[in-house]
Amino acid sequence: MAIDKLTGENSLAFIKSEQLFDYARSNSLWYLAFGSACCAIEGLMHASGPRFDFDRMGVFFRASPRQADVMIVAGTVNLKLAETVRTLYDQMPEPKWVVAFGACANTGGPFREYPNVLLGVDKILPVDVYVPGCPPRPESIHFAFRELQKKIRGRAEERLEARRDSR
Amino acid sequence: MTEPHFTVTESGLMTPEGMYIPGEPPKGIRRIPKGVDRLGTEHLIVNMGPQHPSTHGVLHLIVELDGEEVVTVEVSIGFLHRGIEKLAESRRFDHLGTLMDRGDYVSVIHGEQAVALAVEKLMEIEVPAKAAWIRTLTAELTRLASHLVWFGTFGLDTGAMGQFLYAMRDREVLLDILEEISGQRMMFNYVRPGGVVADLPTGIESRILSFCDTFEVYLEEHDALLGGNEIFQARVKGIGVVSKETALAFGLTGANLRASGLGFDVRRDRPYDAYPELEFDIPIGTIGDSWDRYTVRMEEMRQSLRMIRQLVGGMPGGPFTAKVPKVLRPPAGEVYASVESSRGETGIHLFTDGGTTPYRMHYRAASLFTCQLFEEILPGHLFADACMLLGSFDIMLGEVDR
Amino acid sequence: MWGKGILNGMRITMRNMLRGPITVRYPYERVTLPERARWAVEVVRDESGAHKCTACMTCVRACPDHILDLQFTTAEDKSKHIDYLRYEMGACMMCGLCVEACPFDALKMGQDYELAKLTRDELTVDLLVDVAAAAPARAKKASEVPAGGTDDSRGGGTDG
Amino acid sequence: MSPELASLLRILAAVGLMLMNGVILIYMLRRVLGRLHQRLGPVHVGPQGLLQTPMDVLKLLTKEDITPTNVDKALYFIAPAAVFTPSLMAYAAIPFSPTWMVTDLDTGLLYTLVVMSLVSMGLLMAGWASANKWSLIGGMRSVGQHIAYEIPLLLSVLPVVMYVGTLNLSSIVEAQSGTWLGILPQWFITNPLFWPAFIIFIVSALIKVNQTPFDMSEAESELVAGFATEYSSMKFGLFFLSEFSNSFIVSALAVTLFFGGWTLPFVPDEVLAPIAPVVFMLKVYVGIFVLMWIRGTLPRVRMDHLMQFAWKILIPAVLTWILVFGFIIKLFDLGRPVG
Repeated sequence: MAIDKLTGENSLAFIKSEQLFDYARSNSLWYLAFGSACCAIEGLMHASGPRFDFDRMGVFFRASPRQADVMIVAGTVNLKLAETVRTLYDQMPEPKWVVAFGACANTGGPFREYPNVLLGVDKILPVDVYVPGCPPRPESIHFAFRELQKKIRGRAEERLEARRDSR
Repeated sequence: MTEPHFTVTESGLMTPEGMYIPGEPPKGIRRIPKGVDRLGTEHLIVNMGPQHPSTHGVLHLIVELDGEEVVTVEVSIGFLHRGIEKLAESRRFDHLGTLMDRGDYVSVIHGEQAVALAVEKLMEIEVPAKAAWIRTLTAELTRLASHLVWFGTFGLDTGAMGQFLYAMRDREVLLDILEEISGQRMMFNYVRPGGVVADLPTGIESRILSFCDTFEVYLEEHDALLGGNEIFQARVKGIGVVSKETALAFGLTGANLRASGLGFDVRRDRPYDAYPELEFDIPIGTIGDSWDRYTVRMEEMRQSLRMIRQLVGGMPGGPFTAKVPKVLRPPAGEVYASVESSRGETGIHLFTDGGTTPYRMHYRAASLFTCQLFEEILPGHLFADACMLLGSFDIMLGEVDR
Repeated sequence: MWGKGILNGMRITMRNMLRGPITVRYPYERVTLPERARWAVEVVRDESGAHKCTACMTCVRACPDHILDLQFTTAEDKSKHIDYLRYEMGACMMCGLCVEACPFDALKMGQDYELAKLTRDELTVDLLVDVAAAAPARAKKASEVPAGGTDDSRGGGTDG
Repeated sequence: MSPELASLLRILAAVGLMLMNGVILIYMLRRVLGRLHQRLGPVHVGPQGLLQTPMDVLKLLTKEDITPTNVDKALYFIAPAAVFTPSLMAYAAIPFSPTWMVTDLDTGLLYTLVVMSLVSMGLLMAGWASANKWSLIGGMRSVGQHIAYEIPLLLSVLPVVMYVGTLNLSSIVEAQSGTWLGILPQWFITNPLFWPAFIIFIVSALIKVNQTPFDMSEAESELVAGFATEYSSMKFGLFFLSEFSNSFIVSALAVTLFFGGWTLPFVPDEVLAPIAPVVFMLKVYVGIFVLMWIRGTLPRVRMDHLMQFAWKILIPAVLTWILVFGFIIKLFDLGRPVG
């Protein structure tokens, strides 16, 4: 019992180490280089280009989903592609996050009246951050990643909060 | 592994298409039966894409490999089909540009220009000189931006990260200029039937000219960095030769056609907007290998720079748009208008019934024709070369699937 | 000679290195957007916070994606009362056609590109709700939640 | 201190050095590549982004470790260790200073080269066990290139061995102390007789470290991530670390064999003795910078070009050169055997 208090899931040591790991995770978000349409040029190519340099924030691309933490869904996802997108998401190791980049990934965008287009990628994946725009600026995806970092770091805060409340 | 689709009989291999004779392709099909070749090794079938770094989007290639050699290729498209042609039937004529922007999403102005030209032809609108010149200027700037994407990803395909990032650096300046002119970095929605949305902002001319001066230096650096590299030359020379006959048979246009030695360019042969008044050369390749496609595109960038200088220098005055009604209502009929986009001839075939929306719109996209070529060209090359070949043809999946 | 091009390439990369980085350190530095930049649609307001929308429906009809939704009720004295002007930011392609169409200049394209949202509901906004007026209420709500350690809006704890 | 304890401490120091090196080199690579491409590289995490790689390592450690369904479980598990261990073992014979080394092997040069060649076995294991076609092609390619370039790499160091008559790395370094006629440092690189050997050594060593232009085995644009495609979490991290450790070893070997190791010209021994490890590390890091510079510039070579270059040009060339070199030092009696 005593040891449980020190190392259990709600112990301070556990939450504090989780906090450290969350800090590490939020600062090393490797994204999966998978863009389907227009947004890939802005969100993946220009955002990692020299002007907006994603690498500054510790974000760089991996071609294999096994090594990625974040999936940026940049571009239209239609019914044929949806299966692939879902497979790629399933292949990523936990913990993983999804950023829906651009109008098409958010809601289907300009093409949502066409029956073949998926009405937002959140129909098949749990999306963490939505970035409106068609396509958004490279800064928009940087801003979205900062929001995502805040969200990741906030998890431990919430647990500390809950722990304080339970006393 | 799927079931082999052949049976072994005493006289050899029986395929559904007939007897397999070693050394010759089976009758009626090009595919060599799976699992059989002269070495007796099993063929490897790899699915390249839709998520693959060198397919530049969501192209899916089913590649059969014998060791590292490509035996057959099956191109599977449609992962980005989003119904641009169908949706166009419910869009007003001056709103068609927003759809065309997202068709070929790297050479954006050309799609808008094609739609505008088609509608103008139908309604017999006379475009003011200034509007035509502004359109041509933005079109050439876009061509540079698009070729830079090709250059960067081509570099990335060969494994050189530097070229890609340097190309992005130069593209940033271009996109800044285009953003200042039109309001967005990529989807400009700037060209409309009758002219353009807004006049050029003040002071943009000097920015364009200073960009031309710096980019001229950078372009030569790019050429020396990638084209001057012996490793790169060894990899592209003599690879992926597209003969004149093949190029014509598959309906190639643009730089891919010109690399094969056929000098067709919409800008010169069916001139539109301000092109008749400009001086420019059309580079032509010799044998149509990857190296020719590379040099032709690099030379096109230099010609674009030359044109941009002429366009900025000789910009006429006057209104930037013709007098057009608020809601366009072209007479019933059909019309075809084409422009030279960065990938070849981009054409718009409009059928109208007198309403405010098209009855049917057909979008002739150059990349779709290039895509068909892969099944013909890739077999016989090494897998590494196949990846580079995809890069050298410069396809854009938004245009292929629409 | 074989290898000359390679050495020349090395020279070029070194020259580029000496040119220095061109990076904009985004959260700390910003690119100034041109005047014509088009981001999310906003409603033009005068000093008192009043908007100019007359519910003429032109923008709703002009939008190629049908993302604007305007509902109004006509009172007995024929005056229009606008219920809402709903705008699906998440589907907007920011083409500016509604702003061009508006005969009363009641709409404009905003210049704020930091539009990332954490939930899908936030992607649909009512343009006519005055954000400035609603701000105090929101600030009050935020003050009830204790501030997080590394959680400040532009730049985390150890950014340098 | 008992000799066993001392050697244990040395081994621990080598392990620590290797891990530190990997972490520092990844950071350095990202900064150097960033600068080469007119970017910044990681700057926001910690002062000047120094905490970036520790964060990456922490993250990789806490990632989910996926074992795909169809993999050969034993091999899949061993492969990262089989890649990581040889590159760790290779640290054993590197002389950081006259006294700083794990062990002063008489066959140090041979040992280092042999141990480094074990890496390719691990890569093949990874490629085969992953049950992924990209991995398989990557593993095959890596074995092909490693076997082809083992031979010129071994042969290219022979002139040095013939000259000094020993395989002991610290003796090779000692043979390079002093100056030629009081002007040039007496490093082998300043002697034109060693230039052909040096060029061949550098080319084959570049191939050993799996870096652009010779990164066919993990060619990102062709094979997704090559042999490491199916690896996640710290298993992938081990591949990553060992790659950088290899580049350190290769650079250290080049410095030892051709750039005089920890020696400096015109510096008396008593001054040099305390700063020798620093001098050595500085030289090695300059070498690594050149590797990164090459990495940021060149496109990738094609596999068959590479193999033809090895078997048709490099091996005949190095054999011829050994013959010519042997005649020259015999005829003019140039050899300076030590010990």
